[in-house]
Amino acid sequence: GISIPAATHGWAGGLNYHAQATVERLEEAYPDLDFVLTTASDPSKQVSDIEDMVATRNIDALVVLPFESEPLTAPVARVAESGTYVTVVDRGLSQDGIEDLYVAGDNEGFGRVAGEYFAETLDEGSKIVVLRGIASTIDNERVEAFTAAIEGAGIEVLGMEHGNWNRDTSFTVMQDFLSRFPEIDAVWAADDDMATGALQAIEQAGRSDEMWVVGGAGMKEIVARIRDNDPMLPVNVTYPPAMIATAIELTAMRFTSPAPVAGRFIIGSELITPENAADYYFEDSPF
Amino acid sequence: MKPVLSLSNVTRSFGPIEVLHGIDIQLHSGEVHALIGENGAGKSTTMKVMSGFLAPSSGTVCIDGDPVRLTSPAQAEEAGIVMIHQEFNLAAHLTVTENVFLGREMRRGPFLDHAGMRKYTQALLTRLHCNASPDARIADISVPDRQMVEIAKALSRHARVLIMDEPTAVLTARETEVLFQQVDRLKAEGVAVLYTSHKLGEVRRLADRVTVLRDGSMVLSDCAEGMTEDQMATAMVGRDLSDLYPPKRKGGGDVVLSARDIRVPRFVEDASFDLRQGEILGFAGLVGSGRTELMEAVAGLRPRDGSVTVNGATLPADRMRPAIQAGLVYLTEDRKESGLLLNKSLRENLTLLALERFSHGLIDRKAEDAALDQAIADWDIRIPHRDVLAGNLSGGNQQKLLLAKTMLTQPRIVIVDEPTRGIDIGTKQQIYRFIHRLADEGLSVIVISSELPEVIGLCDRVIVMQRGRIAGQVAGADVNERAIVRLAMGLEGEAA
Amino acid sequence: MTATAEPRQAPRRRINLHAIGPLAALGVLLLIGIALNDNFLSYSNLTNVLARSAFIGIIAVGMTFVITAGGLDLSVGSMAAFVAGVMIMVMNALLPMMGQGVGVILVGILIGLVTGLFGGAINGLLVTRARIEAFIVTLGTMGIYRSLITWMADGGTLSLNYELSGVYRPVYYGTVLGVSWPIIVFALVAIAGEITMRHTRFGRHCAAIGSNEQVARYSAVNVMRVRMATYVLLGLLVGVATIMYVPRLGSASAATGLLWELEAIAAVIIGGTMLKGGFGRVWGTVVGVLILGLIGNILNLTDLVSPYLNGAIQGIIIILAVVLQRGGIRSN
Amino acid sequence: MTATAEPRQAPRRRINLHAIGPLAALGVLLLIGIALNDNFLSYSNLTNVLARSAFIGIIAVGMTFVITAGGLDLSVGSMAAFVAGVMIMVMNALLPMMGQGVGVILVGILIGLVTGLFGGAINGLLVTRARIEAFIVTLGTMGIYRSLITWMADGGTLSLNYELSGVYRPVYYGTVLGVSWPIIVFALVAIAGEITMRHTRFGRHCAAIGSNEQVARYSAVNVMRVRMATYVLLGLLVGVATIMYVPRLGSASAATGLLWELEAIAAVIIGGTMLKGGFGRVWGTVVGVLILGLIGNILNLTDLVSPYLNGAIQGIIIILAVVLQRGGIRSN
Ligand SMILES: Nc1ncnc2c1ncn2[C@@H]1O[C@H](COP(=O)(O)OP(=O)(O)OP(=O)(O)O)[C@@H](O)[C@H]1O
Ligand SMILES: Nc1ncnc2c1ncn2[C@@H]1O[C@H](COP(=O)(O)OP(=O)(O)OP(=O)(O)O)[C@@H](O)[C@H]1O
Ligand SMILES: [Mg+2]
Ligand SMILES: [Mg+2]
Repeated sequence: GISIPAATHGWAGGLNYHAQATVERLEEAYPDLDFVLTTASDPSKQVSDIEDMVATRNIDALVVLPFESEPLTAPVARVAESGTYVTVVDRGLSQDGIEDLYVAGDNEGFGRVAGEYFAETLDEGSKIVVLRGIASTIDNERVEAFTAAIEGAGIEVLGMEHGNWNRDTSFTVMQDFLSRFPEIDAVWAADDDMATGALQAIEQAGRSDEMWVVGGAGMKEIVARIRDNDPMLPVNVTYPPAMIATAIELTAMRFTSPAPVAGRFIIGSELITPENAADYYFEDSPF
Repeated sequence: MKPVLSLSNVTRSFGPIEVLHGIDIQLHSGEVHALIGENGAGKSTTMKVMSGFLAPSSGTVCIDGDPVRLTSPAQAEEAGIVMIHQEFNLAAHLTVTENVFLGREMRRGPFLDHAGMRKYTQALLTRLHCNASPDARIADISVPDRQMVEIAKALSRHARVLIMDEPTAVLTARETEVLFQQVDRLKAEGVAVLYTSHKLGEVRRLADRVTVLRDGSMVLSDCAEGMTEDQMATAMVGRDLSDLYPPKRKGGGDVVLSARDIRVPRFVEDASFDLRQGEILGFAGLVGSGRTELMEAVAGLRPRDGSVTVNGATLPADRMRPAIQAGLVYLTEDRKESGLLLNKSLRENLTLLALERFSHGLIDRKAEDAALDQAIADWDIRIPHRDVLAGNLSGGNQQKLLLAKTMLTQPRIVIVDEPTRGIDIGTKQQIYRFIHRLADEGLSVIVISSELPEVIGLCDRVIVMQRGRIAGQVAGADVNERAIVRLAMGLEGEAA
Repeated sequence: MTATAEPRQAPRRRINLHAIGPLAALGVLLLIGIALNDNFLSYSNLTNVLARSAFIGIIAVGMTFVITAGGLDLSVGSMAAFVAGVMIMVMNALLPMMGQGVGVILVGILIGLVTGLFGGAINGLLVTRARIEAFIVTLGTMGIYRSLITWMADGGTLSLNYELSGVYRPVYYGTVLGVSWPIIVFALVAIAGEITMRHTRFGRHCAAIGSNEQVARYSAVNVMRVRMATYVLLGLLVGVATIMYVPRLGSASAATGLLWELEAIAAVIIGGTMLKGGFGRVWGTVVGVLILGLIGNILNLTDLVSPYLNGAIQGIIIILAVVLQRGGIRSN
Repeated sequence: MTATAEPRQAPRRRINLHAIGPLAALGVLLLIGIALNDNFLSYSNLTNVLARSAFIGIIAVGMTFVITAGGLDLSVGSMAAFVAGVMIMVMNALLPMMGQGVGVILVGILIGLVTGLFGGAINGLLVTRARIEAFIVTLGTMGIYRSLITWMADGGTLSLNYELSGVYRPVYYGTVLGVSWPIIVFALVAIAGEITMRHTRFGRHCAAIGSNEQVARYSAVNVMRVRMATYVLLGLLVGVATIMYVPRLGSASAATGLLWELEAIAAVIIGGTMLKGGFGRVWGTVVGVLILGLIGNILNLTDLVSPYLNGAIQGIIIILAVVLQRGGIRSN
C-alpha cells in the first residue's frame, strides 16, 4: 500500500508521477508483488485511505507520505501495531519509532542551503522578498531555516507572503511586491512553481536585470534554465519528489530480497548550479 | 352593542401616496358586513389594517371598543381575528393539512399529532364539500381547491372576526353556495364577518350591512336591506350601470380555429370544436371539467394528442410560440402563478409576451414606456406610481395588466380564461364592451368563465364541458342557464 | 370515469421514484462494492466507512435544516477546523492545571459545543438581523475561520498533547457492543433529526419558511427565530462532529475540514432535499452521506482507474445518483 | 402620524443604496488603498489588478446570466483548467506540423472557445434535459474536469512549448494604447454583457425565468432554450478567459483555476444579483470583481496583518461590502 497526497501542486505532481512509474516498473519486475496507490487531498482522507487499505486490501507494507505529521501519527501507529511493515516518507511522524523505514528529504536543509547562498552572494543591505508555500509545518521549517541562515548577513527581508506553491498566486503576489518595493535584489520562492510565477511577473514589469530568483525542488524547466546559465536563475535547491521511488523500492526489497531493510535515509537538499545542472534534469518527469 | 372590531378615522399611505382616507367601520358579532368598491379602492388595504398585516398610518383600531395596536397577524389571530387573503397565502411545498395548521400545529407531547390534524382537516374539507386530499401538496391541487383550503384554514382558527377578501372570485356557484352555508353557520355562532366581492348578487344574498369605498374614501355605509345591486354599483362607480352586457350580436364567418380529438392525459378526452371568425364562443362547465387544460393544450402550453389548425395551418403541440405567431393567445386563469412576475415592474410584465415587437436587436425602452402609457389608459389601470411592482397592484388591477399584456401581441384569436376574475363591475362592463369590439373587428374570442351570467350575457354560442369531455353546446336564443347547467351536470348527453 | 379517477396517479409514481431514488443508488453502489472486493462487506470495512462518514453526516443533518429553511452554510468545514483548534488549545492549556484525565476532556468537549454554537449563532445573526445573503455571510465566515485556525496553528498543526490523546482516543475508536462511538452518535443525531424534521413544529416551520417566507410569517411563524435556530443547530452539530473528529487525528490545521461544506451540501441534495428550500428529508441526507462515503471507499478498493481520475468517477457517480433519483432522463 | 411617511421612504432609500452600495464599497476600498500605499494608484499597479481580475471578471459576467436565470455553475474553475490543458496539448501537438507561428495560436484559441462551449453545453443539457439540480450537475462536472486536467498533466504541469509561448505572450502582456489585452477584452465582455442583460430579449427572459419559471413559460419564453443558452454562454466565456490566461504563465495544472467558481459567484452576489435568480446586474458584477481583486492587492501591499489572517480580512470585507449595500444593519 502506498498513500501520498494528491497532485495539487507541481511537486506533489512529481511525487505522483514517480510513485506511479515505480509501481509500474516494480510490478513488471516482481509479478508476485501487488501495489495499491491512493492519493489524498487532506489528512482526514488520507487516514480513510489507509484504513481502507488495511481493511480491504490486506496490505503487508505501507509506504506513507503523511499529509501532516500529527493527524497521521496515531492511525499509522495502529497499522504498525498490527504487524504491517511501515515506511514513512518525507514528513516524519510526531512519535519516534513507529516506522520501520524512514526516507525523507531535508526541509531544514532546503531552507538553509538557499539561505546560505543568499548570505554568500548578496551584499550587506541587499533587499529580498520571500514567497512562502501553503501555510504548513513544512513551510514553517523551511522558512525558519532560511531566516536563520541569512541572519547576520545584513540582508533585509522586505516582505513575506504565501504563494501557496501555486503559480498564479505567486504571480499575483510578486506583481504586488513589485509595485510596492521599488528596489528588490533577489527573490526566494520556496518552490519552483512559485519561482515560475514570480519570473513572469518580474519579466512583465521589465525588471529582469534587477534581481534574480532562487526557487527549490528542481523542476525540470528551471533546471534546464540554470543549465543554460540564465542570469535570473543562478541556482536551485533540490528536494526530489523521486524520494518516493526510493522508498517504494526499498520497501519492495524487503519482500524480494533476504537483506533486512530498516533505518533512516535522508536525502539531503543540494545546490543545483549551472555546472551540475545536467545531472538533475529528468526529461520524462512532469516536474 | 359594542362593535367587536372597528376602525375609526383610519388612513394608510404607501410612501407619499395615501390610499385610505379616514375610514370608519364597525363589525358586530353575528353580522355579515360587505365592503365593496372599484378595483384599487382600498378594500384589501382596509382589511389588512383590520387584521394586523398593515399598520394604519393614523387613526385607531379598536377591539371590543378598546384601542389596540395590532403589530402582527399573529397578535390579531390571538385576538380572534382571521383573514383570508385575496392572493393565496399557502406554502406550495406543504400539504393541505400542513398548511391548515401552519403556525399552530396540534401536538401530542413534543411531537406533532399527525393523525389528529389530518382528521380535523378532512372533516373541514368534507364540511366544505372539497375533494382535495388532506395529504396533497398545495402545488398539486387546483386553484378552486386552494381557495377552499384557505377557507378551511381560516375556519380551523375559530375566529371571532372572519375577514374574507374576495373568497368567491375563483369559486363556481356551487362552491360559493357551500361557502355561504358556512358563513351563515358562523353568523349564527356569533362571528363577525367582513367580506368583499365584485359579485354584487352575492352581496345581496349575504350581507347585513354594506360599506362602499371609492378611491380610498367611504361613500356609503348602510343596511343591506332594500339596497339593490344597481344602487350598489352606482355608489361604487359613481355612474349608472344599466346594460352590463352589450346587446347580443350575430357572430360567425369562416372557421378560423379547428380543434380535433384533443386529448390531454388525465384531463381532457376527445374534444373537438370549431371557432368562427368574429365569434364569441363561451366554454362553461363545473370546476375541474377540464376547460383550462383543453385551452392550454390548444395554445401549446401542454402536451396533447389531436390536431389544432388555425386558418388551415396545423399548430405543433407543446410549443406556444408558433401559436402566437399564428395569432392565437391564451390568457391564464392563474395570474399569480402563471400570469405576472410579481416582483417585476409593470413595464417588464406588460411587454414580456410581445417582446419581439419591442426589440430590433435592442429593446426599445421608449416604445415600451409608450405601450405602458397606452395600456394604463386603455385598461384604466389604477397605479400609485409607474415604478410600482406588479405584486403591489390591487388584485383587479393586476388582472387588467394581464389582459393588457395578452392583447399586446395583437392576436386574431383570443382565448380568455376567467377574464374578469376579481374585476369590479364597472370595469367588467368595459371589458365586455372591449370583447365585443374585438369580435366586431373580426377577431374571434373564446371565453371560459365560471360565472354563468357572464357566459350567457356575452357569448354567441356556448360549449359545455363535463368531466373532460364536451357534453354539448347551445347557441343563439337557446343560451340560457337551465340548458347549460343540465349539460354541465351530465344530465343531458347530446353530442356536440 | 377514467378522467376523474386518474389525475393523481402520475405524480404519485414520480414521488415514489423520488423517494426510493437515493436508496436505489445506494443499493447499486453496494452491489458494485461487493462485486469488486471480497472484503467490502467485512465488518471492519463497513465500520470504517460508517465511522468516518459520521463527521460529514452529523453536519449534513444540520445542513438539511438550514437548506430546508431556504438557507445555506459554506462555513461548516472551516468552522469545524476552528472548533477543533480551540478545543485543542484549551485542553492543552488546561493540562498543567487539571492534570491528564477525563476532566480536561470533558471541558474540551463543552468548549467544542459552545464554540460551535457561537459560530452558528454568528452566521444566524448576520443572516437574520443584517439580512445578508447566506451565501455571502458564510463565504465570509468560511474565510475567517480558515484564517483563524491557520493563525492559531501558526501556519502549522495544532496537536493535542499526546497523553491526552490517549485518554480521548476511545471517543473515536472505542466501541459499545462492537459499534464505535461515531456511528452511534451519527445514528442518534440522524434519528433525532428525522423526528425533528417530520414530527415537530420546528421541522414543519423550516419547510414552511423555505417554501414561502411570507406565508410563514402571515401564519404566525416567527421566521427570524426559526431561521436563526437552524444555523445555531448546525453550529452545534459542527461542534458535535468536531468532538468526534479531534480524537481521530489528535490535531487541527489549515487543512482540517477542507471542502466538508461541499460534501455536506452534496449529501443533502443527493438525499432529495431541495436546494431552494421548502422540502427536506433527513433520512435522504443520511443516504446521501453514505453514498459519498462509499464512492471513496470503492475507489480505494480497486485499481481500475488511475488515481488521477478518482475525482471524475466521483463526479459521474454523484450525477448518476441524482439522475436515478429523478427517475431517469425524461423529455419534458 | 409619523408612520405614514416612513413605509415607502424606507424602500426608496433601500433601492438607492442597493444600487450604489457596491460602488460605495469599491470607493472605500480605493481610499484605503490610497491611504496605505503610495504606489497603489500607480498606473502599473492598477493595470496589474485589472488585468488579473479579467479572468474571473469575464467568467463572472457569464455567471451573472446563469444565476439571474435561477441556475448556478460550480464547474467554471476546473473547466478553465481543463480548457487550458486542452489548448496547450493541441498547440504542442500541432507545432511540428504547422510550425511555430500565429497559425497554431489561432487554432489553439479556436479549440479553447469550442471546448468551453461544449463544456457549457454539457452542463446545460444535464440541467435542462436531465433536470438535475444545477448544484449537483456542476459539482459533478467540477470534479470531472479537475480530474481530467490532473490526468492530462500526469499530475504535474502542462507547459506550452517555449517558443510558442513567446508568440502567444502578447495576448496577455501586449497593450493597445497602453491598455493591456485582458483589460480590453474584459471591458468589452462587460459592456456587451450589460447591454445584453438590460436591453435584449435574452436578458429579459433570463430575469423572467429566474423570477418565476411558470410565468415565463406562459409568456411564450422557451425556458429550456434560454436556460441552456446561459450555460453555453458561460462556457464560452470560460473559453475566452482561458484564452487570455494561457499566455500569462504558459501552463496548466491541477491547481489552475482553483476556487475561481467561488470567487465568481461571490463577485456576482456582491454586485447585487440575487442568488435565487430573477434579478441580475452585470455592472454590479464588474464592481464585485474589482472589489475582490482590490482586497487581495491591498493586503499584499501592506504588512498590517499577519499573512495568516489575510483570509479573515477578506471575509470581513466581503461581508461588510454587502452590509454597506443593504444599507446597514436594521432591525426587522
Ligand atoms: N404594498 C403596496 N405598495 C404600494 N402601493 C400599494 C401597496 N398595496 C396596495 N397599494 C395600492 O393601494 C391601492 C389600494 O389597493 P387595494 O389592494 O386595497 O385595492 P382593492 O380595493 O382591494 O382592489 P381590488 O378590487 O382590485 O382587489 C391601490 O392603488 C394599490 O396599488
Ligand atoms: N396541478 C395540478 N395537479 C393535479 N391535478 C390538478 C392540477 N390542477 C388541476 N388539477 C385537477 O384537474 C382537474 C381540472 O382542473 P381545473 O379546475 O383547472 O379545470 P377547469 O374546468 O379548467 O376549471 P376552471 O373553471 O377553474 O377553469 C381538477 O380535478 C383539478 O383538481
Ligand atoms: Mg383587493
Ligand atoms: Mg381551471
